[in-house]
This record gives sequence, structure tokens and C-alpha cells, in this order.
Amino acid sequence: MALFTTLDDLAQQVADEALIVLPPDYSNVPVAAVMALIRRGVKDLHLLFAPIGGIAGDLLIGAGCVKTLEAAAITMGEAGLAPRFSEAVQTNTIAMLDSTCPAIHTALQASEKGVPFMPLRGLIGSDVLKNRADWQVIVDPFDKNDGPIVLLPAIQPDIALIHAPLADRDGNVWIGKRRELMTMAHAAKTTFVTVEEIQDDNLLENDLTAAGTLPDMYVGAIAEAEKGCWPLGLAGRYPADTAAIMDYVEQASSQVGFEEWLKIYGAPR
Amino acid sequence: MALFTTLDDLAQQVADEALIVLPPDYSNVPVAAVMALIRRGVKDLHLLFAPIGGIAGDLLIGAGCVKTLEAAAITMGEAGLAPRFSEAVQTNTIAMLDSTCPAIHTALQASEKGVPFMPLRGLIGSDVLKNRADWQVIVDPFDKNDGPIVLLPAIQPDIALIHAPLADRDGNVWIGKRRELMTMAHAAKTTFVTVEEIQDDNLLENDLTAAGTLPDMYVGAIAEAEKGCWPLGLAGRYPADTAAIMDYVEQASSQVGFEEWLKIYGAPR
Amino acid sequence: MNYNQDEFLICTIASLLETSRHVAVGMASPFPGSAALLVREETKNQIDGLRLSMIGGDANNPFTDGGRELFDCSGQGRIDTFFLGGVQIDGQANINLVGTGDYPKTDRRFPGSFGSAYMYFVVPKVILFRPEHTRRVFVPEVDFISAPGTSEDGVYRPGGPHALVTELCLMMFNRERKRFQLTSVHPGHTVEEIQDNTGFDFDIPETVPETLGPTDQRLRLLRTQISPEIAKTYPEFVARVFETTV
Amino acid sequence: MNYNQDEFLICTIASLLETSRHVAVGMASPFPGSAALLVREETKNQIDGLRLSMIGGDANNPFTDGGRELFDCSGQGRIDTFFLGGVQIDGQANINLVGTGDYPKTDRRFPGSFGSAYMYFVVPKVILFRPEHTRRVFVPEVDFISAPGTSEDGVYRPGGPHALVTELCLMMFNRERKRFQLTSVHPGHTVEEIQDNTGFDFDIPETVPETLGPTDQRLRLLRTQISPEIAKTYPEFVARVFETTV
Repeated sequence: MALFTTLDDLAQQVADEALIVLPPDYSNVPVAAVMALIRRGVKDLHLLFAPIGGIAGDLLIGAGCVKTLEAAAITMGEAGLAPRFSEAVQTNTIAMLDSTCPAIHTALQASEKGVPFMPLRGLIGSDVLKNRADWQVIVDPFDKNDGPIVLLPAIQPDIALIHAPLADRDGNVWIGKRRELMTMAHAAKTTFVTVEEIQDDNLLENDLTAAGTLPDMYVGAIAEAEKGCWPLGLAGRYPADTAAIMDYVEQASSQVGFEEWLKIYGAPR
Repeated sequence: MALFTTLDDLAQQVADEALIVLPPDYSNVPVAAVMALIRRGVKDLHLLFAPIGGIAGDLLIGAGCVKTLEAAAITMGEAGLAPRFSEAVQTNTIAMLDSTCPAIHTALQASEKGVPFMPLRGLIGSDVLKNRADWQVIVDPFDKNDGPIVLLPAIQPDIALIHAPLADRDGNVWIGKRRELMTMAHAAKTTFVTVEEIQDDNLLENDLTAAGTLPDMYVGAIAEAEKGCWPLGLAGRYPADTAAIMDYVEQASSQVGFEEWLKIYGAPR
Repeated sequence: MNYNQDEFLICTIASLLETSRHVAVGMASPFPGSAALLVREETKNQIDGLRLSMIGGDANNPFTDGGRELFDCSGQGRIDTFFLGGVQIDGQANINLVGTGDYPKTDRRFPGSFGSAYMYFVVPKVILFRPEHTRRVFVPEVDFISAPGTSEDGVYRPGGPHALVTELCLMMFNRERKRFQLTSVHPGHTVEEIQDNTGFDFDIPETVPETLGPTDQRLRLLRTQISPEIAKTYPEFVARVFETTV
Repeated sequence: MNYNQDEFLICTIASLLETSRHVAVGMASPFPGSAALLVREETKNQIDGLRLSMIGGDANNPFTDGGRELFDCSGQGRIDTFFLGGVQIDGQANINLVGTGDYPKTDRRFPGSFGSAYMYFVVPKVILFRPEHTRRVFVPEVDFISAPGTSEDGVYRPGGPHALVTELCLMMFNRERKRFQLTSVHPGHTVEEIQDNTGFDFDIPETVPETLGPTDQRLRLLRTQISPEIAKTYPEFVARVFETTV
């Protein structure tokens, strides 16, 4: 597999039924890659957000690509509820694994460390816990008086799918302080990256950029995608296109409106 | 407590019997601060290395500041064995908690996450495990056939003591890619930092520096200490003074020689 | 000085933050964010002034260890005040952020539990903020417990509900009694109106004062210095709340 | 072309790396580091050429997540080859990096176990490197098990000992038989000499070949391109090993 590829070829490499992890809306969401996945017609994804999703999740759900969704929330932020997500859950057309933010971070960290589980405080008495047959509650073996504690099984995604401002020709990717992308990449079997641009200088050889660089050993494919987060923003590069997001929420309130939106904005750019 | 202080005042704020965590030799070791601790006459430290130590540990042990030492190793690298450490363990004058690198990283991560323990693979059948009454072995509750797995209790240091090239006037500290310093600081109750220099520009407001910055919320004291790692090096600033380290190992082979060395090099600079 | 409802709510939240040391503000929380920015500005010259950490944008966001740092930091005990809302909230301060109806087949699905199932347990002072004060929101029992208001003895729980701010009133939560108590009624509203619009029982003291409105000084600060700051994270909110008043 | 003992050892280790995909090199490991750099250079134009991650310095060190990343990365199964040594090594490939005598009151204390108690379990191919081949090192039973060579059934153990390189010979470890087998004897030494200097039993095939010396091409590469590269991490080592031969 060539490390450097095109957006649509990258999407071709995502298998049906794959467990894909996507970043939260504030963190380098690869919307252009999501559009390419929809064009490729990917099916039955197990989609995980680390830990909350927005338009990327709504798009994949609306396009019928998702079988199972795991997230702490799906929200369009100030623009309101996520329309395709809400309808899909209400009509039971996707399986929803409701979680809570730190549980997803923790389950990814478990995979990052190669351990089968990790503990997490809280959760006891919540219906989040009650509905997760895959989670366990034990008594803290170090202190029997410490009360019950939840153990979360590791989640190992097949693919972490992220966007970044910059990669270098060696396949290193600059993510800056968006370290959830680092955890996602470490936890996943491989990471597919779309980038605004590719530079010649090696990111690891400069102390300033090295601090925010995902090393190439975790990266399986890189494709250029200018404004690859649109209509979401990319910190330090471009702001979110709030009008476009508002417009999406309105149009996608019906499946017909969603499909029309997708016809216009989901085409290759 | 004033955030910005002097080296010797910083050392005054370290209480006897404190649990101090220090970084490994390749990562911003605050040797000047260690000298200041020795001048202050700190006693009965519980000294933890994250995860291995070198001259900083040997100095504190030789000067009689350490009651308990926890580390995966103490080594002078190419210069040989750590003389004061070896003698102290052989003559049983310090309590040694032998560990292994990932166990220390993991125990600090547990504290970072605010959980009482974390699991770790490996270890089963080793004498490292056999000699750690504070560690536990359980059967993986998710998969009874997965075999035994070790649980490590969280370690919360009172103070993480580190050196860094740069801080800003708001108390943020640039550590670059030396992320073990981040984990140490998150895990510890507070972090004391010596720095080469202090700049006016806020490190968090620049995307490039933010990626490698420890935020001020974790920082309890900052003191300037030029060449604060000497005789060790500081990546990107100055190399290790190999001759001085070799000289130390030779002189410190006896307690008398050690004390003479300390008289010369341990004075305030 | 005149003020609108949103400014009043921001200042009511602010009054609850005056003893806070480190306030964290989660996603989609412009009111709490504004209130915390306000108190931070007011206490900036104090040694123990309010520290604020906001996620959801780069402004006023000190975190450099990814999305998990807010939660790790809270687990370490570094954060003493946080905010949560609820599609439904009941009299034991259980909150539901997931949806109404018989889960998993919700009648109306909302975003999800976010970090509530954790933060409610570990942050000492959680302020519930839900402007809409109706029986649709304040129900006898929530349909889904995103995070429980109280826990049995023996459950590790340094944190929990502290207060509830709505468009009608301020309530404080009594952890021993596991009940809310009405603290003050917002100007123009009555105890009876609050009872009519609340689906659960709560304690009502003999005399219930009126919630104090914002001082002119605080309002001025909010409109001049805080609104551009909050706009960095919530531009739409600022355009809506402050356009007619500045 | 003439070569010295150190160059011979580096090239012997290199011969074990030819099928490796991702080699990690720990602290204080100049011989393994040199060998891995050599094979990386030789395979750099292959699609599946050797990837190398060295800690202990900034050169050839790709890690950006702190000291734990090497271990996490190994736990993820990304690293297939690692190196360990031993103050003592026994016939079941148990290694002791802590000291001799009755722990904790060691007669002679060495640095400690480093990451061995973990890496030996999770890295598929661990190469033991210990130049000194004496009965002081190769003992019937180690005084302290920093990391065991083998584990009982049911213990999670994708990794373990693969080979042993000393100044006298190359042995391979047979995990089923839980024993070393002599693979080749270095030029100038004999099977008998190895038996005399080894404190444990090991398997000896009927014919034991001589370890192949380095090719001229490999030696030239080592001296010209690899020595400056390894000097970035181990300057003293390079000064000692290569000064008389370049």
C-alpha cells in the first residue's frame, strides 16, 4: 500500500464493517474523507467518536453507512440537534452504544497500552453503565472499603481517521496539541490521515514541531484534502462555516433534504 | 507561595520525607535543583525515578537524603555503575523498591487519571513482582482464559521536580516532546521547575509551542537555573559533559571522594 | 441599568462561583462560560482568584494533553466547579441528557451523556443549569439516568450537585436530605409559579428572598470585557445576547 | 578485510535482524543499535525494510509520547525485535539485571531490571546480547529473575527469547524445549571452550558451523555510514570501537 494516496483511494481502503474512530468536532475532523467514504458506499461501519461527534457522524448515519455507533454524544453544537442521528436512534435503524467521554478516552488508552481493560471512577448508578453489558464492576482489590469501580474493556479501532494541517514526506503528521488524535492513532491498528499540505522538512527533526507530531510508524495512508474539515474549522487555519452548518441542520431535518444537501456538497472537490 | 522564586528557595519548599519524582537521564534532569536540595539538607526522601535514574539519584543517595528509592534502574550509562547507589543497596542503607520501566509509567498514569490502579502485562514469574507486596495479581475478569494480570497501585508524588529550557511569565513550561514530564506533573500534587530562561510571550498562545507546553495549573514553583542539567545535557541546548560524569563516577567510588566532589561542584553557582 | 434575561442568568451563575478556585466549562456551555469569565475578571488581582479552563475552543483552554485532560484533571481533584444541564432533571438531582421515553427506544433523542456520568462524581461543586423551567424538564423521575444525583454509601463520590439555576429560580441541593431547597425566586416570579412548573417535591423555607439582579458594575464588565472574550468560543451566542444591550 | 571483535559482534547481531520489521533498541545498547542501523541502511530501498526506534537519545528516536511510548508501542504489537542483556543468564533464558547474591542484600548491585520484566513478554523476538561468556554470567540458575525466559501455559506471552550472542558463540533458544541450542561458534573458539565457560546445559547439534565473519561490504558500510550515525547516541562507544579500524 502506498503511503501517499488520493482522497478517494484512501476511502477505498476502508473496508465495510470496519471499526472506525473519528475525532470530536473541535479536533481536526476529516469531513472531506467522510464524504469520500460516503461516495465509496461503505457499509455497516462500527463508528466510534473520541468521544463526541457532530456533522461527520450525522453524514455517515444519514448516508446509511453506519451499523453501530458508540459515542458520548452527537451534537451540532450551537446549531442544535444532529438530525439524521436523532431520527436513526428514534427509529432504531442504528445500534447505539451510549458512553461517556472519559470512558471512551480510557478504553482507547487501554488499547494504546496493550492492556485488556482499564478502570474508571464514576458511572456507578447511571443508566449508561446499566446498558453496557460489555463493562464490568469490581471491588477495588487494593482497598475493599474503596467501593465498587468500573472496568472498561479496551477498544482497538481498525482505523483512526483524522485530518491534520501538515504532514512531511516521511509520513509524520503534525497534530499540535490535539493529543486525542495521538491516543486514537496509538490505539488503532492503523491511521488514515487527510492533510492540508505536505512539506519537505521532516517534522521530527525540529524540536518545535516534533512535540506535536504523530510519527509515521502509526500512519497507513495520507491524502491531501485542502479545507478538509469543511464546514467544520481547523484551529489556526480556518474557522467553522457556521452558516453552512446551520443550513445543513435545516436541510437534513428530512432524509430527502439530507440527500439533496449531499448531492451538492458531497461531490468530489 | 510565590510562583517565581530562587533555586535555594525552591529547595526550601521541599519537605523532609516527601515523595519526589525525577525524570530519567535523557529528559531534563534538574541536577542544579538536586544540588540545592542537598545544600538544604533534605532528609528521608522517598525518591522515585520515572523510570530510571542516574547522577541525580546517586548524588541524593550519597548525600544521605534518601530513605526509600523506587526505580527500574540507576545507571551512569556509558560511564558505568552508579557508585553511591550500588554501595547503599549493598550495605542496606536505603530501602530499594525494584520496579520495571512500564510499571512506573503506568502507576503515574493511574494517578494522572485519578484511578486507584492500572493493569500491566508481563511481570508474571519475575522476582520484580515477587518482591512487590504492594502489587496484586488478578484473573482478567473479561476473559478467564486470558491468564493472570498484574494490577499496579497509583503512585501520587508530592512533587515532580523537573528542568525545562523555557517558561513564560504566566508559569507555563515548555517541555517539547519530553512527555514523561507531562505525566509526572499531572500525577504529582505539584511540580517544581527549574528553567534555563523565562520569556514574556505566553507559550500557550502559539500553536507550535503550545503542543509541548505544561500548563501553569500544574506548576507550583519556578526558578531560573542556567545549565540546570549539568553535567547531564539538555536536548537542543547543550550536550552532556561526559568527562565530568566520568570524573564523578571515579571520585564517587568512595564516600570520601564523593564528599570532596560535592564540596567543589555542589556549591551554589 | 436594564438587563435582559440572559444577562441576569449569567450573573446569577456568577454569584455561585465566588468561592470557586478552578472552574471548568464543558462543551456547548456559553452561560456558564460567560459567568466564569466574569468572576475571573473580577478576581484577577486576588492571589486565589478564579482559574478557568474552557473546552470547546482554543480560547481560555489551557489543556495540552487532548480531550482526556479535562477528565483526568478532574479525577486528580484539581477542578472544584463544573456545570451540567439536563433534558430532564428530577428531585434527587438525577440528570438525563440522552432522551425521553423508554430507552433505548427514545421518543425524542438528545445528544447524549457527554462526560456527566463521570464529572458529576468527581467534581465537588456541580452547578446544574437549565433555563427552561417546566414540568417537561423537572420531572418526578428521569427516563434515563445519565448521571445520578446521589450515590449509596461506599461509592467513591467526592463530587455532586451543588445548585440549580433556571429561568425562574435558584435552588441549592442538600446532599444529606437528597433534595433541592428553593433558595431565591427571580424577580417577577413566585414560589407558587415554581411549584406549578416543577414535577418534583423540594424544600421551601418560610421566607424565600428574591434573587438579586446584577450590579451595574458587573453588567458593564460583562458587556464590555467579557462579551468579546466569550465570542471567541461562542460567536452566535454573543451576537444574540448582547447585540441589543451594548 | 580485517575487523575487530566489536565489529564482528555488531555484524553477528545484524545477521539476526534480516527478517525484522520494527526493531527497538533500549538504553545503553550501542552494539544492538549499530547492528540495527546497519541492517536498516542495507534494506532502505525495500518496501518492508527494517524500521528502527532507538531510545536514549534524540537521534533515530521517533517517539513523541514520552518514556512510555516504547512500552505502549510494544504492548500494541508494533515492535517485533528488542534486545536485553544480563548480569546473569541461565539455561532457561531467565535474566538477572539486578545483582548477585541473596536479594535484596545483593553482593554486587547492578543498575536494575529496566523494562525487561515487560518487554521480554510482549516483543516476539528478544535477542540476548552479553559479550562476556563465563560461568560468572552463564549460571545454572540466576540469583534474581528480572524477567523469566519462559512462562507457564495460560500466561499472556506473545514474546520471549530468540537468540543469544556472546563473544564465543551464537545460540538460539528453543521455546518448546525451554533450552538454548548452540548455533555457531565464533572463529578461533571451540565447542569445548563454550561448554567449559557455560554454567548450564544446552543442546549441541552433531555439527556446529563457524559463525560467518562480516563481509567487506558490510564492514565498509559500518565504518563509513553507520559509525557517525551511532555516534549521535553513543559517542564514547564509537571513539573506542572504530578509531583503529577506519
